Formats: sequence, structure tokens, C-alpha cells
Amino acid sequence: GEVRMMWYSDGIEGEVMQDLLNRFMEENPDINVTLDNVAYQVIMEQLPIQLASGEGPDIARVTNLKEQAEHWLDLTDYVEDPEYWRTNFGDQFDWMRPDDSDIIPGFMTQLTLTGGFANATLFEQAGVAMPGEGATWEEWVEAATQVQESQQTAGAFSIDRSGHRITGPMISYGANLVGEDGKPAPLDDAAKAFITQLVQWTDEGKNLRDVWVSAAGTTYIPGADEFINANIPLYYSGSWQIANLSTKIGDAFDWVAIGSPCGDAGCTGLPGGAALVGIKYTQNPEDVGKVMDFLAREDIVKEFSERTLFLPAHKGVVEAGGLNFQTEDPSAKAALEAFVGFTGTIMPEANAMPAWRYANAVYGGMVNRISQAMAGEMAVEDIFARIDSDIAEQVAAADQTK
Amino acid sequence: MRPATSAGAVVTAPLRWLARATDVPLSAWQRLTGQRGMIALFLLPNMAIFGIFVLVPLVINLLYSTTGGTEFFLSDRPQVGADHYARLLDCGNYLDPNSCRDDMFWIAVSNTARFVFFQVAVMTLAALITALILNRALPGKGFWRAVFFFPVLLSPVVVGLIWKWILQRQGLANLFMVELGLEPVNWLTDRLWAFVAAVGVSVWAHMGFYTLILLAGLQAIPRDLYEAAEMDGTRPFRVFWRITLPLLMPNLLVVIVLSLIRAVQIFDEAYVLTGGGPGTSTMFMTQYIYEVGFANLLRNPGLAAAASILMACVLIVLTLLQLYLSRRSGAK
Amino acid sequence: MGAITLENIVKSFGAVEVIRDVSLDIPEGELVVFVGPSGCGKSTLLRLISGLDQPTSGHILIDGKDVTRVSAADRGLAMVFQSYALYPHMSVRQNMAFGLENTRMPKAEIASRIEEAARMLEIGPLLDRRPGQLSGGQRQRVAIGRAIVREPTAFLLDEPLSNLDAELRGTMRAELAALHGRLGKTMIYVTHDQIEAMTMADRIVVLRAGVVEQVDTPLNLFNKPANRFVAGFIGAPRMNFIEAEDGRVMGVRPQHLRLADGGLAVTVDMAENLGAETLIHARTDKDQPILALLPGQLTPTRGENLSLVHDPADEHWFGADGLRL
Amino acid sequence: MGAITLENIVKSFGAVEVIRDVSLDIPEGELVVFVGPSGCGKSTLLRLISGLDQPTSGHILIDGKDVTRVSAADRGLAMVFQSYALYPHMSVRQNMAFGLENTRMPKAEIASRIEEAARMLEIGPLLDRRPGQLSGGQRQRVAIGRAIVREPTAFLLDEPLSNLDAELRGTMRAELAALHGRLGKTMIYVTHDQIEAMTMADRIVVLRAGVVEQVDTPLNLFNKPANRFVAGFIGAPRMNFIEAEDGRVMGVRPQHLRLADGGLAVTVDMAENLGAETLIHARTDKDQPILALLPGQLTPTRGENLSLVHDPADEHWFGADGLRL
Amino acid sequence: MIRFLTRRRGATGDGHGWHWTDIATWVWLIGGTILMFGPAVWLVLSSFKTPAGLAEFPPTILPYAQETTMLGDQAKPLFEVTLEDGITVTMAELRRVGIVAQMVPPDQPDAEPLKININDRTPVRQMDFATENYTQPFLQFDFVLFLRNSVYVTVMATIITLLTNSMAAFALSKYEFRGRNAVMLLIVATLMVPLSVILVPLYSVVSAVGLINNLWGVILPTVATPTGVFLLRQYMLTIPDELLEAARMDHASEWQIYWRIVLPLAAPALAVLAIFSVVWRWNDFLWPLVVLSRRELYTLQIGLNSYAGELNVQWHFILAMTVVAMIPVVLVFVFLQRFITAGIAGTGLK
Ligand SMILES: Nc1ncnc2c1ncn2[C@@H]1O[C@H](COP(=O)(O)OP(=O)(O)OP(=O)(O)O)[C@@H](O)[C@H]1O
Ligand SMILES: Nc1ncnc2c1ncn2[C@@H]1O[C@H](COP(=O)(O)OP(=O)(O)OP(=O)(O)O)[C@@H](O)[C@H]1O
Ligand SMILES: O=P(O)(O)OC[C@H](O)CO
Ligand SMILES: [Mg+2]
Ligand SMILES: [Mg+2]
Repeated sequence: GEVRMMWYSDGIEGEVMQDLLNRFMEENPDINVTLDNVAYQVIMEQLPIQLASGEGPDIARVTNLKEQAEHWLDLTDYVEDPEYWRTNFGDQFDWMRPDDSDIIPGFMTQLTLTGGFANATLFEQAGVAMPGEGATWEEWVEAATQVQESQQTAGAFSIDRSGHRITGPMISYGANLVGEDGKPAPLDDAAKAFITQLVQWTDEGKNLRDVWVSAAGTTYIPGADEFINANIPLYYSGSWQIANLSTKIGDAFDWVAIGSPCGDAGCTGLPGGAALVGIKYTQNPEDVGKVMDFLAREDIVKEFSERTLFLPAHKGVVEAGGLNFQTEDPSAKAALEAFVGFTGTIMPEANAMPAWRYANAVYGGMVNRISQAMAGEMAVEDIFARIDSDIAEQVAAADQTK
Repeated sequence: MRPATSAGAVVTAPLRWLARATDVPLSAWQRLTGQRGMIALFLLPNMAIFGIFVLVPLVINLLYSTTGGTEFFLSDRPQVGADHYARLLDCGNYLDPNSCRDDMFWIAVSNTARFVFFQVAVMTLAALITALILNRALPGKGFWRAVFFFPVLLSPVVVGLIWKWILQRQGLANLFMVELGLEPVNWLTDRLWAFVAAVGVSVWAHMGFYTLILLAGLQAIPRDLYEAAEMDGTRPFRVFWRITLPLLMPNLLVVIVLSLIRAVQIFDEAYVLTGGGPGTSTMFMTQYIYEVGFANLLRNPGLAAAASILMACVLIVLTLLQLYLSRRSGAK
Repeated sequence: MGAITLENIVKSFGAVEVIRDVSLDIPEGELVVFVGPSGCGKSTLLRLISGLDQPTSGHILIDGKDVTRVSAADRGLAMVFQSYALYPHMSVRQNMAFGLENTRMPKAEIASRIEEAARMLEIGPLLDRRPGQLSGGQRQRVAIGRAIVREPTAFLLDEPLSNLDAELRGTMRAELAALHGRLGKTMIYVTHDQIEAMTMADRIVVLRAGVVEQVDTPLNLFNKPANRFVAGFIGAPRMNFIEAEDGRVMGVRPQHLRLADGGLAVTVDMAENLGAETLIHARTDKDQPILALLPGQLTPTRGENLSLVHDPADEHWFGADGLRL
Repeated sequence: MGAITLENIVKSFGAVEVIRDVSLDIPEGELVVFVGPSGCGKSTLLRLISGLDQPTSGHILIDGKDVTRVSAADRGLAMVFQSYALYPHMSVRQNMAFGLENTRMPKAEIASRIEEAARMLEIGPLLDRRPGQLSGGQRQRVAIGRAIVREPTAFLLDEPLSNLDAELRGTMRAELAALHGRLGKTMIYVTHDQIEAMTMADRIVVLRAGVVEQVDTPLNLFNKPANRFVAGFIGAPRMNFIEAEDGRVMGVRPQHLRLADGGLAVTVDMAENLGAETLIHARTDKDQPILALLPGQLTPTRGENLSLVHDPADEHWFGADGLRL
Repeated sequence: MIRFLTRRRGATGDGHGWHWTDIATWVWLIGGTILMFGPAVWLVLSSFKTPAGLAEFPPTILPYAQETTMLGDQAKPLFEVTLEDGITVTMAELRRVGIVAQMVPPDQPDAEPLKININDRTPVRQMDFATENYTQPFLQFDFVLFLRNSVYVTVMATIITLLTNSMAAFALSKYEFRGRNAVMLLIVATLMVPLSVILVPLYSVVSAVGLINNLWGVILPTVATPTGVFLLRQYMLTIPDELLEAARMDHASEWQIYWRIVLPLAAPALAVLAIFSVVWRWNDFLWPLVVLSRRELYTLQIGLNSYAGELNVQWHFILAMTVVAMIPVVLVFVFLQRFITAGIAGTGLK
């Protein structure tokens, strides 16, 4: 029959997926899979409306996994070997299914992990040694500041403007964002400490102002271009940047993935990723199951990861190792391998975030106010109360049901 | 004959045939129902589409604003009465957003008010000057029109992007500043400059639209009035103030009303350009509504609807005021 | 102030030559009337003099100065447009004041001039209306008012009285003549009205298809038309032309025919009773149409035979080329 | 077809009553001329008949049917607007064809009617121009053409010849009269031209300030004006009024005065030479103005004393209330 | 005076010589060209840059790429190198280790590589148009399909917009009837509501009438645009009523009057609206994004936008396709703008 897959791309994964689907269709001539390449915005804003009215594609690549879990199809009855699925993808099922449920909703097409990158060439030119494993945020920022001073770069470092990006560091500082009732807790001292520190670094010109100050609200702004242009020696983003950095930096300088610097409580990044899920409202779940089975095959997952330079979420693939990422760029290759290693340092609090319904409310609430403090509109002490109340209001409003 | 008229003939020949064909049933209708029937007929298609696709959603939106939760469909949403309005209007002092429960809303309101004022003023003036100039017989008329109209062809996102690239810290603008021996300017991260940039870019993007409206209006002013004025020995500025401007008034009114309404709705290009920053200094109403209702992962469509209804109320009052004033000042 | 000279003026619209080599000398203070068939170029000529249009070739001089390239605003003339061209958004008063305000005239002076013009034009009660609320004749009077309050170097008037009734027209004609006498300004006046032309003009310019046919005083034109066209055009009803054997043409005006025996034998086609006179449409035995304007209210029947005589002094003779002999 | 009846028509613009209780009966096929001073309501009355405006009160009947509420398009009349109102975006030909196309007339028929009208109006060469490229008189002829090609039940003509020269006007007048004769359609004709009114009208309606002063045949109006207003209005130049001791007024037309001893002694103010006649402006010893239209080209000097006599049959007497005695 | 508003005035008012208004005009025109056109030209030039070129700071105006030379079977980048003795030579880089580059003269690939500090060299660049930004999407992107959908939506919506709006505007400008002001007010009032605000309710309505994933679902909600009604009405008010009256006397039905008299006379305003409608519908993004989620129904803008991912946007493709998508609207504009002057020569009235 007819299967429609709604898909967004950050890079070439759309082409790779089309390629894989073509192969699938050759093997299964009775199933016609149409790949609807859409903007990420469609996935975020339009798909939910469609889902709410019981419409939508048969399969979709989504990132807002938990919130919409009720719409995912349980693949248990439609895949050939549910056990294969549970073994290889089971770790992330909780990210994408309602609490206390044991369905098989789909699988992660890629895992991501936040982490830092350093411009090795700049460090070398400045004659500053890169802090080693286990170095703290302060140490990294200090080292980067020395590079900044020596090389006259615009800033010492940058973190993407995103609540998701600063949550890892906050957890490393020891922050606990989840209250006992499972709802967001008011900011604790560790959280406040990191925020205060970050704002101070911004005021001092270490954290490149432009990234955080150039927007209001929850708008996501990456600092990648500043890093690419060697305006900052240190950049905190995530594994998904590797392909982007590789194409745009090219041979201009050497760069390395440094993982997440440490705080008092640990050195964690925040995991995440995108999942391919079946949609409950599909007319032919059997075909959906077949497509999903094909795409979840170990060799296919491996090929997909290697070609797209994504971290695979398939346990078998990860454990087997030996992924041959298809890039000429030694920096990229090294970074990918490094990130696979960093997955070991994820703290349990960080690992819990993707499955937490209110994570997004917390992320959004923080970004908005922190950038206000950075822009000088509010004192940093004053933003904490606002962050707490913003989040509380959002949660209260969201929890209203009929 | 001017080329335009012959081009016109190509278009009008089939149209005339169509007129004849359509006239049979329609004049029957006229005989049957008289002028009133015809008025109804002329209004019907537009009003029907308008009713279904504008009015009905508006009413739903109003209902929306009295419901809570994150669900999309009205039937799934719990009633919360005027809660959203209460939240938005809960302020210690309406002039100080910080004293409000929802300070972002009031920041957006005051930013929007300032933006509208400057944008409408600057743009109307620029469009008027440009239209006057384009109305002169210039060599290469079409080319100049295209030049000033060109940005209108661009989608707002592209507009925002182009200018973001131009104005960012190491963009083209600062490149020129340095070339000219001036200090680079923080166009997008300085509160004042970012606001100026938002106004300027929006003027840049939409001016051609209004210029065209004014140009069409200028073309409709009978020539012999200018000739009479010239015989009256009128100086150019006076002709402008006393002849051109009053006769252009209906069109100017269109321009002011439309630009005002569109300015209040400013979103895409400013959003891409400044994202509302630095801080919140260019965050406008629609961005607020958009974020609350869509962008935030925990959306609150009810609150967004309530904010949009408040915004529409303000706009209606503004427009009515404007229509009233212009009617009183004697323009037709 | 106000002598106007046209030197070899030509004006074309596209391929159509509308004015063909017109030269004319209008001394200061003269009242010149342009007459000619509809579409012969009278309005066009006025527009060229006013500066609103540029001649295709030729020169226009005002007081000896070449103004061909001077803008209309700077020529200091006033014009009454055939189309009125009133400012639709201004009241009658504002329409008239507009030109004066341009010269920064004191308010009181403006008001008194408007007062005076309104009195003369009988539009006092209309001063606060907009043009859209006026009748045709009222609009025309406002257009005249707008010109005369200006007291310009010269007036250009394009059929300024065409929409007025006979009585008002008579009054206005006298007023305009008086104005001309009082101000001594040059006036160029386009009209289709024979009486206006005859009574007001110092000289009449007869145009045909963009060419000047004759320029002379009214009586000279009437008494000694230079050619058949002028003879036919000046004087109403139109002059009768009777072809002689030798190709020459004899002209005699309908007013100069009398009923008397032994004259030209004609057959009546129709009689139009004008009140004090009767216009007889008749034809000769050679089927040439003849008009006769006879005093009194006559009622000849169709087909009746009449005999018309005239004074030989009233005969006009034209050659085969149409020129006066 | 085409009998028009007005019953107690009143029309106000805001507070201004422009037409005040006009009742009128126009039998089928009659040619009625409306005359009256500028602004008296002639155009307004035409618009009411046409259906373009609605009377404030009163009824309009066509062929006995009350059409007061019938739309203009359905009254089947044709109108020549004082302002022409040509469609600026259409060529002359299209302007004329428009009304015919609306009646779904065959193309060939349309073309032949336009051809015919263009010939009669002498606008053949202009058929493919736009109105903006025409002279005033040419536009007016197009406006007439647009009406006559329609061959409507009745014609409403608002000063259709005012912008034409005397010759063309004469021709057009004859053509319109012939058209009227040929089609036998009712025509309502507004004019300021005495000759047009006198020669064309079956009956003339004299209006003043929205009121009908007199309705009668041209000669009756001329010979027996119902009151001083009509007497003064009909006939050009205007009738002389000489006040008698008893408050009565004697009127005598300028045309009826002759130079002869023992008549009214007057002093000449001015003489206007019209070509075949001379218009003498003079005043009596009681300072009453007197006009005399005398044949020939006279040149009395200012201040000269003349003696004017007239036939007692040409006297008109009016009471103090202005009514004819 | 008329010349100030209609043609070059000239010092003497006849189009010869220079009046200050001429100078002001040309200053405005040329300044305007730089300001209005400059960024657009830059957009076009940028669309030929590689992703790296786009990200580059400071930006170059023209697209550049580093020159390379073939050493063996590998392309190696060329640099201008300043040697210790101050001489500048062109060298190819074999490889770079940290801040040191190993370089050889391009004509001596086998020479002993020199170790050069990377600060002592600058890349040799030449203009290079990355045409693959255009060709690649054409290959994998169903350009023709999307184009067809866009054209369909634009043409249909524009025709319906012009027709319905002008009909409504005609009724609202040339007839007196009860409730006219109320209708006008309603129309103006609803101008106020940005689409993004009523998106969800509108979606429910469109979904209720079954137009989701249907091009008509994109077309219909946009055609009753109050902007058009408002614009046309204001313009129609300036058409003299007498022309309509003349047409009534010509036995024209009200429909004929609308079609044969009012529409042609409103040509300038219709042209303006047509231009706008085409631009709007062509660029429409948010609404089609909601209604159309099937590839075979995508309009160009939606197709284009599929290059916008979660964390990265492939600007090089978006820019190139933006430029391509712009061409049809430019053509429409060039064609229609003539009608703005082709309007009315004089009003046809006395
Ligand atoms: N729209 C209007 N509002 C107010 N008054 C008006 C309006 N239209 C006409 N009038 C007045 O009504 C009166 C009659 O006008 P109408 O046009 O009928 O005159 P008319 O007899 O045709 O004059 P004319 O011979 O000058 O054309 C005039 O005094 C005029 O000023
Ligand atoms: N813009 C134009 N384009 C082409 N021909 C024109 C234009 N304007 C006028 N004409 C033609 O030029 C000739 C002269 O026109 P003009 O208006 O001077 O005539 P006129 O003598 O004033 O006539 P009337 O007595 O009818 O007003 C006419 O034949 C007219 O058709
Ligand atoms: O301003 P509106 O509502 O008329 O809409 C215009 C276009 O639809 C905007 O894209
Ligand atoms: Mg003329
Ligand atoms: Mg009138």
C-alpha cells in the first residue's frame, strides 16, 4: 500500500533516507513509500495540529517525543521481532511513550549529545594548553580567555542560545530541576550559580554577547558561525554540529571535540535526538511495520549513521563499534569517535531529561530571562523569581484539562 | 498608441466576450431583484468566502481565548472564563511592564506602539516622496519602479536574513563603516540601533507596496487641475499641499490604514532580523503571541488568542479613529 | 504689458499636425477673438500661448521676450479652460482665492476681489459650495471668476460663456468688455458666438484646420471677407453663395435679402420663425440653397415662390480659387 | 411611445429646494425645449426624468405608466450630458457602440448606425480616438452620437450644441430637427440659444428658480409672454421695459424700434456693430436703459440724441405684479 | 508646475536644463537604487556562494573560492606566502599541522616542503560561482511539480481575488444601501487579524470543509482579502458617478456597468492589487505549510523550506531557489506595472 513519511533534514539525511527507501521499495514492490521532506517548523508547529485532529502522515521524524506520545502507533504487533527492537532501541523508548506504558513507538534515527568544541589551532597559536579531561567550566573559560586575549578574538567562548544547551552544565553544577511531584522545581542554588556565572562571563566579554543577546523569547540561535570563523576558541553545542563544522571549516583550522566541562557534580552533556515513529492514525499499520523494520535493521542503521555522520542509537551498532563515518575530514572523524565515548559520562539526571514532560517549559523559561539579564534589562538576581513564575504559569496552564 | 493600451486590448478582448456571456443570467437577476439584488450579488462571493474563512475563525478564536490547556481543538479544551484576560491585564502600573504579571506582554505592547509610530510615519513619507518622483516622466520609468518595488517581491524571511547578514557584527554594513573610517556599529545588539534597524528594514521591505498604491492614485488626478494650478502661478510646494495631497487623500488613507495594520502585525522579518532582541527591545506583539501559542513547547493557545483579541481591539479603535478624523477633515 | 507674438507656430500630436505655421501679432491691450470650426485648433493655440503645451516648432514672444521655453506659471497669464478645470475639493471661494494666495496677497484684498467678481458673475450665494454642487453655467462662471480675480498680464478665455443663457451672456459680455476696458489687459477669447465675436473683438482671427485664414476687425471681416471660407463663417445665418456662369461666385448675406418683385426667384423649403425675424430656407431654380432672414413673422408655405432682391453694394464676389475678387 | 408627464415634482438637495412643484405634460413625439437662467434647474429636471435622480416628491409617468421608481436603464431614454460623460477608456466608436451592444444588436447593424451618426456629426475620422484626444466640440458631438444611435423612446439633450460653431450648430440643429421628424420621438432639449429654442421647439418651457413660468409655442411665448420674466428672457437682445406713471410697464423689443422723428428721445451710450445690424445701447431722459437693434452698420457717437419709434402692435404691457395685462 | 509632478521640470520649465527638483529626483533615484537594489543584488550574488562562503566573516561581496592546483592527482590549495626575506610567492599547501603549513611551489611538487607559519600566508582566491546551489536542487527537488502548484495557486487566487474584491468594492463604493458602513467596518476590522493568530481556528474550518491537503484549501482562505476590497473601494470612489449614469442611460445593466465601465477605469488599482496578490500568493508560506503536507502538493516556498532543519539550515540551497522563485513574480510585475499608467487619460468629462 501507500506509506507517507514526514521527514525533516539538517543536512543530507533526506537524500540518504530517500536512497534507503528506494531500496526498500525495490525489495517490497507492493509498498510505495513517499518521503515528504518538510521544514523542521512543520514538524514542530503543523504536525501537532494534524495529529490533534487525527490526521497526519503514517511515519514521522519528530523531536518532541514525549509531549505527543499519545499519537504514536504501537509497533509491537507489526514488527517482525519486537524483542530485537526492545534490545537495540529499548533504552530510549521511555523518551517517546506515555509514562507507564510499554509500547514500541519507533526508534531514534540519531542520538545527540551536547558537548564542546575547541579551536586547536587558536590554542596552539596562543600557546595556551587545552585543559585536559575533567577540567571545569572555570578552567576552560579561563584558558579560552587567555586565547582570546592573545589572539584578539571577539570572545572567549559561546554556548548556543538554548535552554537545552545550558541544562547539561547546570546539572554538572549540581542543579536539580525536577521537583518531587515530577513538576519543575524552583531554581536551586547550583542552577542560580551557573546562571550567575554565565551572565557574569557575558558582562566580562568572555561569552560572546551576540549569540544570546540577539533575540528575545525562546528563539534558538547557534554560535556555530562564530566558531567556524575563528571568532571564539571554545564553543559549546553538540554532536550534530560535526558535519556542519566539517563542511564549513574545511582546512581553515584544526578543531577537536572536548566533551562537557565539569562542575561540582559531574561533567555531563545532555542527550537527545530525533525519532522515527509510526502514527496511530495510519490506514495500513502492517506496511508501516515493514518500513520501520527495514529502517531499523542493523546494517541499515549503520549505513545511515555512517553516511549522515550521526551518532547511532542502535545498541548493537554501538557495541559492535567500527563505524566508518564517511568523511575525509580527520577533525570530524575524531570528533565523532570522541562523542561516542562521551556518552559514558552522561549523568542520570541528564539522561532523564528527554523523557520529562516539562523539560521544554524549563528550557524556554530560562533562556528568555537569562538573555534579558545579559542585555542589561534586568539584574541577574531579579530574573530567578521571574523564571520560576514563568515556568509555574506555563505548567499550570498546560495542565488544565477538560 | 502607447504599448500599454495595445497590451490592454489583448487582455480586454476575451474579457468583453466574457462580459457578454455573463450578462445574460445576471441581467435577468437584476430584472428580478432590482438594484438591491445586484448589490447583494456583488457582495456575496466576497462576503461568503470572507465569512467562512475569516469571520468564523475569528469567532472560534474568541472562544479559544476563554479556554485553557494545550489541546488544539476547542472541544478538547477546558473553560477558564476570563482567566487569560485577567492574567494579561494584571498590572501594578500599565506604563511599567515590570509591574505586570505578564511583563512580556506589556513589553511587546509598548515596543509595538513605538514601532508602529515610527514605521508608519517614515514609510508613508518615503513612499509618498518616491511615488511623486516616479510619477514624473523619467527615462526608464519601468526600471525605477521595479527598483523601488523589488523588495516587496522578497519573502519576509529572506528580507530578514539579507539584512541580518548585512547588519551583523562583521557584516557588510560594518565593512563599509570601516572603509569609510568610521567605528563599527553594533546594529543588532545595541538596543537603540536594533530598533532603528527593525523599523528601517520593515520600511525597506514594504515601501514599494505603498508607493505603488500612491502612484496609482497620482495617476488618477486629472491633468487639467495641474494645468489650472500652473496657470494660477502656483509654486510646486503649494501645488503639492493644496492640489496633490488633498486629491491623493483617499489613497493616502489606504496607505496609512494598511501600513498601520501591517505594522501592528510586524513579525517575520523582524523576527528573523533581531529575534526580538537585544534583550526584549524589538519583541513585538505577534512574536509574543506566536511564542506563547506555538513556539513554546508547552503552548498556551488560549493565552495567545486572548492577546490577539486585545490587540485587535486596539487596532479597531485606532482605525476607526483614523477613518473618523479623515472623514472630518473633508477627504472623501 | 501683454503684447503677444506668435512666430511660425507648429504643433503636432503624433503624426497629426494640428497647428500649421501660425504667425500672429497681438499688441498690448488688444482683445482678440479666435473663431473657427470645431476642432480647428483654437484651444490648442491657447494652450500653446499659455505655456501648458510646447509648440513643435516656432516661437512665442510676450512683450518681445521669447517665452517659448518659459513655464506657464512664469508667463503671468490667466486662463479659463473650456473644461472649467475647477479644483473639486475646494469651495468656490477657495477656487478663486487659490491663485491670489499664491502671490501672497493680503487676505482682505483677496476677499474684496472675490466679492467683486462674485457680484459681477452673480455667484455670491454659491461661494461656499463645491464645484460638484453647481450647474454647468455656474461652474463656468466660477472658472471665469478664477481668472479675473488674478488681474493677469493677459487673459486667455476658452469659450467662457458657452453654457450661459442669452441674458446672462449679454451681461457677462458687457462685464468682460468693461473689465477689458478698465484693466487694459490683452485678452484672447475663443468663442463660437457671432455676436460675442463681433461686439467684443478688436480683431478677429479666423482659423481653419490649424491655419489662420484672416485677421481683421469685425466689420472688415464682415464687409470684406478675404475668401469664401471666412465669408461663410462670419455672420449668421451663413452667407448665400450663388455660382455664376464664369466660375465666379457671388455671395450675399441672408440679412441683405428683401422680398420684392423682379429679384431672384426661389422656392420655399421651410420657414423658421425666430420671433422678430423669419429665416426662410429656399432654393433657386438651379437648386442652390438660399437663406433669407426677413423681418417680422412670416409664414410662407412650403413650395411657395418668392422673389428676393438685394442691394448690389451687399454683393461679395469670389474667384474660382475662393479668394475675394 | 414617449409621452412624458411630470406630476408635482419637487427636488431638494439638502435644504435647498431646486425644483419646486413642477407639473408638465409632454405628448408623444413633441420636441420640448427647456430654457431658463443658469442654475434654474434644467439639468436637474432632465436627470429626474431620466431616472438618474429620484424626485423628493411627485411622480413621473411615461406613456401613462408611473416610472418614478423605475431605474434609468429601464426607462429606455437616451441622454446627452451637459458634461458629455464620455467613457474615457473607450474609443469614440466604442462609446457609441456601448449602448447598442447592451441591447444585443447585431454587429453589422451597430456598425451601420455608427457610420450614419458619424456622417451626420462629421466625426468619421475621429472614430478611433479616445475622448481625451478630442476638442471640446468634438466631444460634444460624440456625446450626441451616443444618444442618437440608440433610437430611444425619448431623447434628453442637455445643451448639446453649446460648444459648436455657428455653422456647425446650424447644420446640427437642422439634423436634429430632421431626426426628430424622421423618428417622431419625444425630445426634451435644454438650450441657452434663442434661435435653437425658437426654431426647434414645438413648445418651450421657461423655468425660473425651479418653477415653470410659462409653457407655450415659441411664437406665443415671443408674442404673448405671460409675465415680465418671460418677456425679458425670450428674445435677444432683451426686451426694453419702460415704466409708465401708473406702475404699469410697457415692453418693446429692440428689434421693433426704428429711427424716426417724434418718437422716444434717447441718448446713445454705445453702438455695437453686429455686421448686418447695429445694437444701440441708449438711455431715456429718465435714465432708463434702452436697446435698439437697427439694420445696417450705424455709427452713432456717444451722447448723440436719437428718436426711436415703434408700432403700437409691438407693445407689451405688464402690471405692477409683472403679469401680462 | 505639472512638470514637477509629471516630467522633468528643467530650469526653465520646459524639460531643458536642470531644476533643483531634477537633482533631488536623481539623487533619490540613485540613492534608492543602491539601497533598495543593493541588498537584492547581494542576495543574488550570495546565492552563488558555497556554504563555507556564506558563513564567512567578513563577507565578500562576490562569491570567491580558493584557487587550487593539481599536485599529482590531488587538488591542493594555493596561498600567497611572505617568506622571511620579505618576498611574496605563490605556493601550494601540502598539509597543515597546527599553525604550521607544509608548502611547495606549485611547479615543483617534489621539492622539499617549506614550513610556513599560517599567519604568513593568505589564500589565493578567485571568483567562483557555486552553480551547484542551483543545479543540485533542480535534480533532487521536484522543481517543475512545485512550480506548477505555485502557478496554479497564484493564478487562481489572483483571479478570484480580483473578481470578488472588485465586485465587493464596487458595491461598497458606488451604491448607497443600508448597512454599507457596517460592512465596510467589518472588512477593515478584520484586516487586523494576522493569519498566524487565527491559524488554529482557520485550520479547523478548512479541515471541516475538507480542504486539507488540497490546493483549494490554500487558495480560498486568502482570496477574500480585506486589503483588496479596501484598496479598490478607495480608488473607485474617484471614478466620476456621471460615467456610471451615462452607462445607465445606455441601457447597461449593473453588471455591465461594473464590468465594462468600472473595471477598466479601475485598471491602475486592479493592476496594483494583481501585483500584490501575485506576490503574496507566490510567497505564501505559513498557511500552505499548514494545509499541505504532501509532497505532490507543495508549492515552491514550501519545497524550498524543506531545507530548513532543526539545527541547521541549508542556506545555499534556499538562497538559490529563492532567486529562481523570484523570477516569475518579477516578470509579472514588469508586465502589470504598465497598466498603472495605462489608466485614464482625462476623465472624459468636460
Ligand atoms: N448636488 C447638488 N447639491 C446642491 N445643489 C445642487 C446640486 N446640484 C445642483 N445644485 C443646484 O441646483 C440648481 C439647479 O442646477 P441645474 O444643474 O439643474 O441648473 P441648470 O438649470 O442646468 O443650469 P445651467 O444652465 O447653468 O446648466 C443650481 O443652483 C445648482 O447650484
Ligand atoms: N491629445 C491629442 N491627441 C491627438 N489629437 C488631439 C489631441 N488634442 C487635440 N487633438 C486634435 O487637435 C485638433 C484641435 O483641437 P482643439 O482642441 O484645439 O480644437 P478647438 O478648435 O478648440 O475645437 P472646439 O471648438 O471643438 O473646442 C482636434 O482635431 C483634436 O481632435
Ligand atoms: O492583509 P490581508 O489580510 O489582506 O492579506 C494580504 C495577504 O494575504 C498577506 O499575505
Ligand atoms: Mg476647444
Ligand atoms: Mg445644466
